[in-house]
Amino acid sequence: MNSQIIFFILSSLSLVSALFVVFSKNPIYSVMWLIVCFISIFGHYLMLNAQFLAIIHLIVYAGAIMVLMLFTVMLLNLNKESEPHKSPLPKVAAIISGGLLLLVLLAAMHSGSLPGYISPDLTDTGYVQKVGIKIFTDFLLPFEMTSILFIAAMIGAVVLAKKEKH
Amino acid sequence: MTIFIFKAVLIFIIFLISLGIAAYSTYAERKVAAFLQDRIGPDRAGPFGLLQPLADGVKMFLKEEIIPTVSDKWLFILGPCLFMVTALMTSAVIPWGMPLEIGGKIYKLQVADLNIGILYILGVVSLGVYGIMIGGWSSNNKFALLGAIRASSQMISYELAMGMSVIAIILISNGSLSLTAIVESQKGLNWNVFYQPVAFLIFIICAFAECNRTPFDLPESESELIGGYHTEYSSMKLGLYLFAEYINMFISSAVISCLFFGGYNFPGLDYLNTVLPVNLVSLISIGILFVKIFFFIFFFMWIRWTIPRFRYDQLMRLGWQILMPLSIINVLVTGAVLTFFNK
Amino acid sequence: MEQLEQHANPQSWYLVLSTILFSIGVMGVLFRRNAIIILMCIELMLNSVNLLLVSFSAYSGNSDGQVFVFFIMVVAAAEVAVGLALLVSIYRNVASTDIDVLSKLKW
Amino acid sequence: MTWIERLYLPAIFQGLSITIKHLFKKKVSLRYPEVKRAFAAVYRGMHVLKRDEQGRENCTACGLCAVACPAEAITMVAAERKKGEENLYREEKYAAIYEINMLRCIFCGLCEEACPKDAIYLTDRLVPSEYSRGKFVFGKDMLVEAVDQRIDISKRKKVYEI
Amino acid sequence: MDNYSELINLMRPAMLIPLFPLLGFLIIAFFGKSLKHFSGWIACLSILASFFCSLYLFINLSSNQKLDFTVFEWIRWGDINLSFGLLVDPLTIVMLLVITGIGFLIHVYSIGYMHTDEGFSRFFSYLNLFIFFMLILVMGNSYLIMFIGWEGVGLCSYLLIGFWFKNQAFNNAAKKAFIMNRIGDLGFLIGMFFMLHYFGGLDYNLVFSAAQSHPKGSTLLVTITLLLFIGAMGKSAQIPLYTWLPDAMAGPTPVSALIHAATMVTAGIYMICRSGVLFALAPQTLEVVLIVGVATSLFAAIIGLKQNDIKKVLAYSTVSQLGLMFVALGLGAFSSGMFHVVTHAFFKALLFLGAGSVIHAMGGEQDIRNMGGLKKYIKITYITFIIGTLAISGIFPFAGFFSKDEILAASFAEYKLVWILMSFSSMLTAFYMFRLYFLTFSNNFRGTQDQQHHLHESPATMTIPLIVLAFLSVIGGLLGLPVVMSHTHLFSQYLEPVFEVSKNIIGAQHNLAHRTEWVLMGVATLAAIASVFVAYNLYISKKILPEPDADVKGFTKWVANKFYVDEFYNKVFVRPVMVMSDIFFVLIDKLFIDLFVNAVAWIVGFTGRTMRLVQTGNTRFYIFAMVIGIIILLYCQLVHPFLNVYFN
Repeated sequence: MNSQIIFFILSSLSLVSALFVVFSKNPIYSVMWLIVCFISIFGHYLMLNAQFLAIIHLIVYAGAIMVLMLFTVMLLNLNKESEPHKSPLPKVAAIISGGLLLLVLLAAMHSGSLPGYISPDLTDTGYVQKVGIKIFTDFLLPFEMTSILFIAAMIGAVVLAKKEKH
Repeated sequence: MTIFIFKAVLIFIIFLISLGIAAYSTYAERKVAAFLQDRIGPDRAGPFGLLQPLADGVKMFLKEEIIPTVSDKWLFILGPCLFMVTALMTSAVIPWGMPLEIGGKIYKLQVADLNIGILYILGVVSLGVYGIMIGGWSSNNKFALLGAIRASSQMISYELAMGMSVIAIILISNGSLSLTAIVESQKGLNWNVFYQPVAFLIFIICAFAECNRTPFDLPESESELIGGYHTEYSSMKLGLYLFAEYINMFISSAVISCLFFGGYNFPGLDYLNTVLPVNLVSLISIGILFVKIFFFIFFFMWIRWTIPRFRYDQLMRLGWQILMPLSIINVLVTGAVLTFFNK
Repeated sequence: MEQLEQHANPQSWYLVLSTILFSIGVMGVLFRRNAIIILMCIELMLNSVNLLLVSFSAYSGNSDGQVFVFFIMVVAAAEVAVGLALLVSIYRNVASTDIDVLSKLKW
Repeated sequence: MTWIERLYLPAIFQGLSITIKHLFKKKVSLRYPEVKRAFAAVYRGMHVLKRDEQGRENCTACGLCAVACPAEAITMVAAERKKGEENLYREEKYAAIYEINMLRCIFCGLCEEACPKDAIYLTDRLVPSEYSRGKFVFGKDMLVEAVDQRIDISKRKKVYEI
Repeated sequence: MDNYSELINLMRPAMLIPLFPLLGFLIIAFFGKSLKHFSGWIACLSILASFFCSLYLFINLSSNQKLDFTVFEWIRWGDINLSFGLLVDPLTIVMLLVITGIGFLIHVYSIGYMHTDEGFSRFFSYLNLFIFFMLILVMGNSYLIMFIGWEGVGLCSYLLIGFWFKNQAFNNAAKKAFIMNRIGDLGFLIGMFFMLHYFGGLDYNLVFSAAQSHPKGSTLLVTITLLLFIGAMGKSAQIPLYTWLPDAMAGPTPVSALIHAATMVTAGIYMICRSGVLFALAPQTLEVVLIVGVATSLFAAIIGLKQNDIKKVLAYSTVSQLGLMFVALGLGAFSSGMFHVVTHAFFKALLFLGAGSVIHAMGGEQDIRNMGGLKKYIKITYITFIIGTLAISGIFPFAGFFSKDEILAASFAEYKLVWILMSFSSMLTAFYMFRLYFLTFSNNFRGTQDQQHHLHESPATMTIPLIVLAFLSVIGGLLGLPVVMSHTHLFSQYLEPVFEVSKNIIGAQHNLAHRTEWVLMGVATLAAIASVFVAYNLYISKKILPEPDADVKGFTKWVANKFYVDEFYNKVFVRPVMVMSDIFFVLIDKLFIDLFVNAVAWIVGFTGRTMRLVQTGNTRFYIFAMVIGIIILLYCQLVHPFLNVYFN
């Protein structure tokens, strides 16, 4: 029962914070709520015994990506939505289509064979050794590719963000 | 259930010790500064001024609580809280000593023995940026924002080299990420610092930067930015910021002791283990760890009152162009040496 | 956290949770006009997928799913770095991150 | 710079050794209220307006001190001595109001030099601290020495006599 | 496979052989700009390393062993499995030694020759690439790998002929070589398809064992071998595909020496030797080879008589010698053919390099009418050149004598007529070579004052390879002393295991009596000396000079203009194709295809113009459309059971 309670607390936290990400007026608040959401997902990962991934998630998302987001929002000074009021039609359409997608996906799951009450196989799947061995044997090539992707992205970001000299 | 009670008590004690050490660090800082400058330092409140932290605390509490009207109130309050929380959270994975034996049961002196202990520390440290950024931004003050941005970019930059230097340590301590395992692998005088001096150097430099201590205290450099990110803060919220910095210093000293100086290990521990009762040995080991921690706290202060502050570009160059490559080379060399000589 | 107790949450809960998170992300992309928030909503969607993969990995006792998540994180980080750099340079030109303003895609 | 010097580490260790040496040096601090540092003979502190042996004020409001003052800190209003005030003022003219703005005063001692009547002296007393700026304009109540509490200025006089 | 582990140890050096030039190529290609003249030495070193590896293999691999292994799996579909594998046997080793050895010498020579050229490192990168492909060609263990090298050397040849790409004529020569080779390659390729289809693979082992199950002379085998021979004709410049080789002299002289004399053009010979089993099973094809070889040899020799460009003479002599080699192959004397390949590589490389040295001394002048009397000025070149000339003329005891004699003896044993024709061809060769030699080195200098002033001996990097090659040209024949002179024929004994199967298929060869052989040798030597004497009489005693191009008349004009073969090809092949393409352009392209294409374009344009209205430029609209699309798709695919049927 304990784990169910934790699950519901974490899930409601992540859902509520995700909603706040979308509906907060102030971008800074959106960023903060997204961080909360990520931390709740961190909790989910721990629940699923993926400790290594949980920490990596924390370091990468909360520690790096969101700092970058916050940084940009602060630098661009987007503290208030200074956009003029526009027609609410797109927003209504957004909500409707989001809801439709949810319905379709849930319906698809329902019609398909959902994994039922399988008890989780809480072995050492999430341990560093296991994941590391996977990465450096079966997934070595993708791993190297991602490193290339990464360096390309880094160079690209530097080039893009650098001020052009006139 | 007793394990939970024990853990709760342990957490509480660590909390108190952290606060206490942070409080006395402020006192020690002033004392050390004074001594290094041929002065005496605070000595009025209590014998040798030992009650000075208390007086400072009281003063902080009694100061007027100011929240700027143009600031974002919630974030303004959230900032110091976050900073304090992240500072305290790090202490969860540090092994404080040999296990205690109470009522025939063995209790580890560690809140949580995660098998990813070091990563946990890095992760929590990376969260520490938020406290500073939020506080600095929500103050709605140019100096505070500049301080916050400096702090965040500095912390992100140095975190990388820090992580890389830790990898070398993981390599030589049987590939375990758990702090207990790392400490256990340094029995006797088999300390990592002797095998990994370069990693130690990188780590300690990065620790200075992560704690925003001189010579890396650009985020709060009073001569340029008044107070940096906490320019607008006053009263106990300022107190929290200052306090949390000292807690950070304490924790990073503890981490350095555990990673590089054998934690609670000292030569002769095994011998004592055979002669003395378990709990006494445990207490001695705790004492040893704290001696090391105090040395590093002193070292932090010593450095602060010796070396002047970097310029911002120098800081970035040091982080990216020197420490980063150096730590990567260190990892490569360590790996190569391990591969060629251990097989 | 030393050893999590065996829990019996059905995996369908994770499926539903990540589906809802994904839908919220999609809705956010459509709802907001600020490009940074759109980026954030994309991150949200990626994370819902990550959660799903991790749950599959945990329930099937195979680490592959976690490796995928690892790669997704790399891609996400790269995406954010480039995306934000783009946004900053766009902001320099048009002083806005409103994607309705960015109609230069029109020929 | 050589390669070793470029590392900066030797320099850092050198700096650290210097500071650690100071840890063990004799401290120079004094515990102030209990232990005080002796003033120099020529220390120029708060002013005093002197009286003569019979308790009469020396000042005749000639205004030379105000003229000499580079910071223009001294203002005075002269008045004529009335009958029956001979025991108060030494000569026919005296300063009815004599004010020194202590925030402007630079304690240069020119007023002392300018005074022909040995009326004003700078002493080794410290200017007391106040809470408002207005209170730093010291009037005669603060400056003139009390009859029963003469302030010893012999050291300074001696200096001039040489 | 007697000593398995020992062979395993040889795999690594075998793999290293092609890798060194590749490495050299990559280094020079990427860092050539910064390496400057250092790149020449890198190129040399890489070839030298390959040479030593080849030597190592030569020493460690006895002649009845062979190394055949797969480096990596490459293509696999169905039952067909094409892997990248290497084969090292005596035949390969002979080629390897020739390629890397002579290649190294020519690399060294090039350092001196190309010293002032602005494309110095580009040149060496091409050379290294060429060596790499050539090594792949000879080391492959299947026709596919050979074809990779085959095409690769073709590419390098193209690049190097057009090395001075600012000159349009040179570019045209390069294109001509490339296209001519393509015609041959098409034959090769189709042959490969046949093999793939009927034998189920391209590995030599597989093909040869499969071919032996077919009857001797069956249509299939004849077809395949003819197609392969077309490929060989293209690469080895045989009639009718020979015209590219003289034009290929547009490239730098070391290229002519390496590619168009010593190595690449012998690829055709190598290929036929390698597929000896196939050819032996198709006697009809061997006859075709013989006829083509004889015709080419004679034809090119006749043209060579009247050429005045020093390199053109050598080029036609190369064609002629290649024809001689094909004659050997056509007679089924594979090892004799290979022997001539080796000796020819020595002396022809020497002659080309000597010609290069002459051109170098003359400051770029190539017309022998403007030379003369050079022996006073360039001693080393002169001496080495005369050695080369003697060798090619087949005068005892130089290298050419032995190899030529072997082929002549073989032809005498089989067809007397061929023997007569080939002897005549040899005489012609001796004649025009001495003509070249006399006109170039004897008498007085006929060039301008400037040129005379400029005359100088080449640097050591150029002369040392000349000396080494001259030495080889002298002693090269000792590799294959005929049986009449010594106990064993070293060369053919070494190669014997390779050609064992094909020998058995062809059947017993006619063996000549020793006396007959001595007589044949005597006749050949006398004939050669007679032609030398005629040449001496004409060009030294009578001091006849070739007349200027305008004064040439009659049959000589035909010869001087190479029998108008190029013009003939232009008229017969190129012109009709052009006319046809004009007709097709007007009739089919303009009327039919354009209409169709334009209609499609218009429809696309119309749709585009219409659809453009959807392109609002508003990012949010796009995202919205995308999401809606996804919803619909998911609905159809996953949820709606009725639509599900149709989508699946």
